[in-house]
Amino acid sequence: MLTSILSPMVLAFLLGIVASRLKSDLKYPDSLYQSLTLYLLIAIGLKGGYKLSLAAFDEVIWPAIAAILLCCLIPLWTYGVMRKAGRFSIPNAAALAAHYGSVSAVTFSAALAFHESLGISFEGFMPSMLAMMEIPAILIAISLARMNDTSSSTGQASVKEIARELLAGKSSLLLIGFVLIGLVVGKTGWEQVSPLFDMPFKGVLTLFLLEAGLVAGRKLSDLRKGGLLLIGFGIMFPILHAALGIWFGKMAGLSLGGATILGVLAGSASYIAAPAACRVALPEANPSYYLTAALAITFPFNILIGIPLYHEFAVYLFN
Amino acid sequence: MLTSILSPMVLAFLLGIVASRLKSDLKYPDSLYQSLTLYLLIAIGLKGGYKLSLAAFDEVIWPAIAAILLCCLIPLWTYGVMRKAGRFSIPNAAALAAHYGSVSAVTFSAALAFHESLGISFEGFMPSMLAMMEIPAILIAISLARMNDTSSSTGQASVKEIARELLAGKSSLLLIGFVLIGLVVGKTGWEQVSPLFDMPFKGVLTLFLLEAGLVAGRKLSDLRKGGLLLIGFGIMFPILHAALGIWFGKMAGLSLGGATILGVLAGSASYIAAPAACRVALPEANPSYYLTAALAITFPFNILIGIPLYHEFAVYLFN
Amino acid sequence: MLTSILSPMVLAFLLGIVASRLKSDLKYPDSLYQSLTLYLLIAIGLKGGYKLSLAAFDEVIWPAIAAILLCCLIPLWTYGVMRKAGRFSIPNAAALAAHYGSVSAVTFSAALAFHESLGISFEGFMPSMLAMMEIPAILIAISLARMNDTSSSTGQASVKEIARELLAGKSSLLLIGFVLIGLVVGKTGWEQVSPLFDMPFKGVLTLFLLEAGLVAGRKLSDLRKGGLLLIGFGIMFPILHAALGIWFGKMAGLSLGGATILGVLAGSASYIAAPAACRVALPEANPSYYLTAALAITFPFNILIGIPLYHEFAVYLFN
Amino acid sequence: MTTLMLLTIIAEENLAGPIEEEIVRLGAKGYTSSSVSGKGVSGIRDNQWDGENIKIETIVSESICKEILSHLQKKYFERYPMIAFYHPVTVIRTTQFT
Amino acid sequence: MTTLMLLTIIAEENLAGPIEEEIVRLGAKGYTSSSVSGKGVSGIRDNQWDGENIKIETIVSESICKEILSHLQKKYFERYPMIAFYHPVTVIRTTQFT
Amino acid sequence: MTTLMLLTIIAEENLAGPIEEEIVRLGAKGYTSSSVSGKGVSGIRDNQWDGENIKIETIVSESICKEILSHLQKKYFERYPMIAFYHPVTVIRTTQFT
Ligand SMILES: Nc1ncnc2c1ncn2[C@@H]1O[C@H](COP(=O)(O)O)[C@@H](O)[C@H]1O
Ligand SMILES: Nc1ncnc2c1ncn2[C@@H]1O[C@H](COP(=O)(O)O)[C@@H](O)[C@H]1O
Ligand SMILES: Nc1ncnc2c1ncn2[C@@H]1O[C@H](COP(=O)(O)O)[C@@H](O)[C@H]1O
Ligand code: NA
Ligand code: NA
Ligand code: NA
Repeated sequence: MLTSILSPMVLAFLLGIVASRLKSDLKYPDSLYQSLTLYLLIAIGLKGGYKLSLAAFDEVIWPAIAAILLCCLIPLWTYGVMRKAGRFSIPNAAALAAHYGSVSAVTFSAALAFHESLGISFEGFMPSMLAMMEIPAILIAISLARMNDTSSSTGQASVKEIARELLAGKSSLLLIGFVLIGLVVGKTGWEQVSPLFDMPFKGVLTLFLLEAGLVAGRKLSDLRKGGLLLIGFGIMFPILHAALGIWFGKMAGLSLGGATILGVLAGSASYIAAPAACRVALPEANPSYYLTAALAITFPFNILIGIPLYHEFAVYLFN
Repeated sequence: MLTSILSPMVLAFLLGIVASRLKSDLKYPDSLYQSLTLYLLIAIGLKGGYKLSLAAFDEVIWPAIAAILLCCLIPLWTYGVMRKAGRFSIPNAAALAAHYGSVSAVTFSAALAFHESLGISFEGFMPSMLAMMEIPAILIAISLARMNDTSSSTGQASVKEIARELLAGKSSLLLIGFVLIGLVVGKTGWEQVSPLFDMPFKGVLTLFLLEAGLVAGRKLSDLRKGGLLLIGFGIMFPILHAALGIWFGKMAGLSLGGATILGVLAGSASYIAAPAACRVALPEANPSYYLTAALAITFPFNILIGIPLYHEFAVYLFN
Repeated sequence: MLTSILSPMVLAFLLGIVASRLKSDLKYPDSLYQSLTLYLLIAIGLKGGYKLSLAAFDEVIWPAIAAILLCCLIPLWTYGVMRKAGRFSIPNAAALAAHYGSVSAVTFSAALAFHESLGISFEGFMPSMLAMMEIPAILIAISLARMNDTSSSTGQASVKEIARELLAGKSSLLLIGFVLIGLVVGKTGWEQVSPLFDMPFKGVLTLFLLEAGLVAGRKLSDLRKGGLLLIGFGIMFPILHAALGIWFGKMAGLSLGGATILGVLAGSASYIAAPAACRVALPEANPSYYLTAALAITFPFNILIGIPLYHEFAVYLFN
Repeated sequence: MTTLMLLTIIAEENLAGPIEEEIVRLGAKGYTSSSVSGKGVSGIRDNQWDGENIKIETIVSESICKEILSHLQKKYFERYPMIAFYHPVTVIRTTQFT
Repeated sequence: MTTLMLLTIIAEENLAGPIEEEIVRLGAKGYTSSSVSGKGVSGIRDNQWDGENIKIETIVSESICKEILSHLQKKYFERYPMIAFYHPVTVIRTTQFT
Repeated sequence: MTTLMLLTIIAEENLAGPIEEEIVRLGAKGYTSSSVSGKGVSGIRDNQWDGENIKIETIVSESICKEILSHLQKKYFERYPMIAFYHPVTVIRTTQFT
């Protein structure tokens, strides 16, 4: 267990938090951040597609249905809870629903690394679940805001327009595009590019997490604004969603490892696609809420405590 | 044959075109584009130089003469045809001649990958041909414009000045510089850096081609401006030049693979060195012509159809 | 010997100098430079920490004391000599003391590569010496300037503030942080990230040295301003400091290789942490002096002549 | 030499595409854009997570300047982090701008 | 529409943090920053080794503008590579700036 | 405090070197440059393939401003994608600029 927490990835994230608390001048150039993001999305997509090409259709179909169900239900219930229990405004509740309904590619990768280092096998096609789960929840959350907010002025983009934008948006385009490419190129193709997209993957993840830690560290100061409520939600939601995800995964016939990873996906909160979409479609929502919750609470919780916890839960459920 | 088209490189190019037609917000930061270019030029140069160090002088000399001849003849005849048949203005005809006379490092790399995946051997020193063929045609084309355009005002850079600038220009400097470094360092040196410059090469090429596809996709809208004529030239020239290149290659004693690659070089159009040179030396030339022709017509044609076609032609010629 | 000079790293540095003398337009985007720096610091730190985790405490303690001693003594004496013999102003003398007292990660890496290519073994924990030696000399030099410059106006940062800033500064934070991470993660952790941080290391160093050469080449024009004196100091100091370092290293029980590398550290001049610190804390110091000395004189001297020379001296001392 | 207005718009980076399109539609002959970071009433905007800003500058006649401003005010000002301001500049060739 | 001052400061990049903090402390409601390179009396500043510059722009009232300038002059001007200048601009919503 | 001219030149990025050299030769004491993208009569310039733009700003006296402009007009304006404009700004220390 400790080996997984004491991985270079997790420690780099902690170092990033420390650096930002020390007010270090360490800063990634924007284009490095963007390049790392491109790399991770392409690498996850390609490997997922390649592994998917090795799987049989009826192995994949039930997990896929489970994944889609999860990311349609989570934003609905999250929105409701945030409005009622959290007393958040419509845009804020919708933005939080978008973040918790969507998924985090980096948390996902940390879960893969966790399983690999403990030697627990899982279905190779899981990255294609990640690709499917990124967009729907964001669309649903934005539609919820549109339907409930009658005061909203003219000139707003229609949900259809937003759907088009999200699907053509860089993260889903890269994920879906490279899953397809991975599917098509087969073993020969995969081996041509795996020295770039597979072998150094965990190293790149380490670099990315250092930067994530830097931003999360800065967001810690915003925790007060959100208050205890936000901290509570930011820990409770991932636990509930992960449990749900593991249960769905088991029902869909996934292995112990696969179900845990589906749980991690359900329990993770997006911070690449969702914040960008919310800035444009829900500009009235306050980034101090959704970014702080997703990046400074849920993300470290999942990385440090969540993943091992979900694994324990899965072991319990599968026995 | 299909394996070569269905490579991650080619598919990434197509994905880039699709993304740009969908008006995706996918965009490479400028510095990533520049870094990828630096990497490709250094990697091609180093490997070419290292392989050249393993070759005997009289193996190399005739192919080198053939390469130089090709890139002196092509701009002359291209310029003439563009002026007469194409009715292009002097600067436009010269810019097109510069692009088609010079060579494309990425098309070259795609040809190498094609041969490797089909298991066809070729001379290892071919990258040094690439290095030799990049500059001369650009100089010749610019001189043609200078000689024919008597109206040109004072204050223009002299051809000599431009020659100096092109030779000190980043692409030829890196190519020539690293061919020399590769020549000198030998096996020990090469093995120190091959984990960066050799193994991930095709992966980096995939990244570069995704970006090339994004730009080519945008240029497709300019196709109309150039009209059918430009499309015709953009397909006819590479076929003719490639056939000529393969024939020259055979005469110079190259193997089937080597001759095909020389053909690909002859048939390819530059889009790193030539556009930059033309923007400065031939600012009156219209980028919608030369960039569209080189990047949106000739480049995809070569990648998708040209390379396999030239291979067939070479097989025919060598039997 | 020649193999070490004819390495891709050293030749890339020379190519950079040539390119800048030819006024080439070759230029690294800022963010590539920053990314390469990040990479080198992280990679050096991680590997050093991992290797340190394999070493016994009493193996390390004496070399560590030797290293700290060296970087406290060097700035004191360098400052004195620069003031007296060099007649430099207080800020200039202090800035030069900061640069020569601190260390160069790239010179260090070149020394490692030299030893590896000659098959000479050295202590794996040497990178942790690098991490320890980066900051103290800069602090001492800045304090010297503060103590001696009574005219300095109000509003200046206190030395304590500067100490905090330097320790939280990106280079020491990354070096120290990743030494600790390397210490903790052990073999499993190290192997997860070594495909990114170990295997391509020399290739990345080659890229970095090309850029260093570009800047060094431009600084060569400033040599005249500094004059013969600066050239003399820029060669004499590294030789003296390296000899001292090798001697200290031998006394501390290091092997031939380890002592040589400690000598190289002592003899090297910083050009990542020190220039940035001096620009802020000693703005009256003239970069044409300290950058020219460190980058255009001492650095190439160490890379081309120094390292082999120090090796010879160590062989002599150890027999 | 004529005097025209240099209108500067600083806004959420994701609005770059639409705003550029709209100012051209409203009569601007060109524009110049660059990435900037900043801070304002809606907080800090200096990293890719919180989002950064785009600065769009366009040289236009005073009347087009006002039209663009009133368009921006209606469509974006209330909802997005954004500022706009203008001042007169002297240009050489008027033909390039109007 | 009101007229305020657009104050531009170009300085050594490492001073970005302190200067941004100080202009806000002196009354600016926001600022916009970008990386620039340049050349001046203290030489060329166009690479990471010699250091580059930051350009900080802030829209403020004339009185705050002068206060910021006198602060910068006291604290930095003599010692660091740096320039500052200002000119009037017309803004739409005064409330965002003062 | 004195009033000088802030001259802004936006041009094809490859002209940065020559233009910077020439404005210094014509009397500018310094300049500040940054990478920008844009669109004008010669089309879009927002990627490395089509080329991008450089924005060069220099603070000079009115007479030097006019000299630089007439030089640019003769040497570059007809042939290259390029614009230039200027407006007065107030600076603190005149010595740094003239
Ligand atoms: N007073 C100001 N001076 C300069 N730039 C400003 C100012 N206020 C806001 N900005 C810029 O406009 C962006 C959006 O402003 P706001 O809507 O106030 O958050 C900020 O991120 C800054 O880049
Ligand atoms: N006359 C000028 N016009 C525009 N920018 C200038 C001028 N002088 C100096 N600068 C900028 O201010 C920075 C510092 O100037 P200096 O203190 O003169 O070295 C330079 O690196 C330039 O970016
Ligand atoms: N009206 C304008 N406003 C602002 N920038 C412009 C304008 N027109 C042109 N530019 C800039 O100047 C560059 C060259 O303009 P042009 O020569 O018109 O293509 C463009 O790429 C823009 O960056
Ligand atoms: Na989720
Ligand atoms: Na060609
Ligand atoms: Na030293």
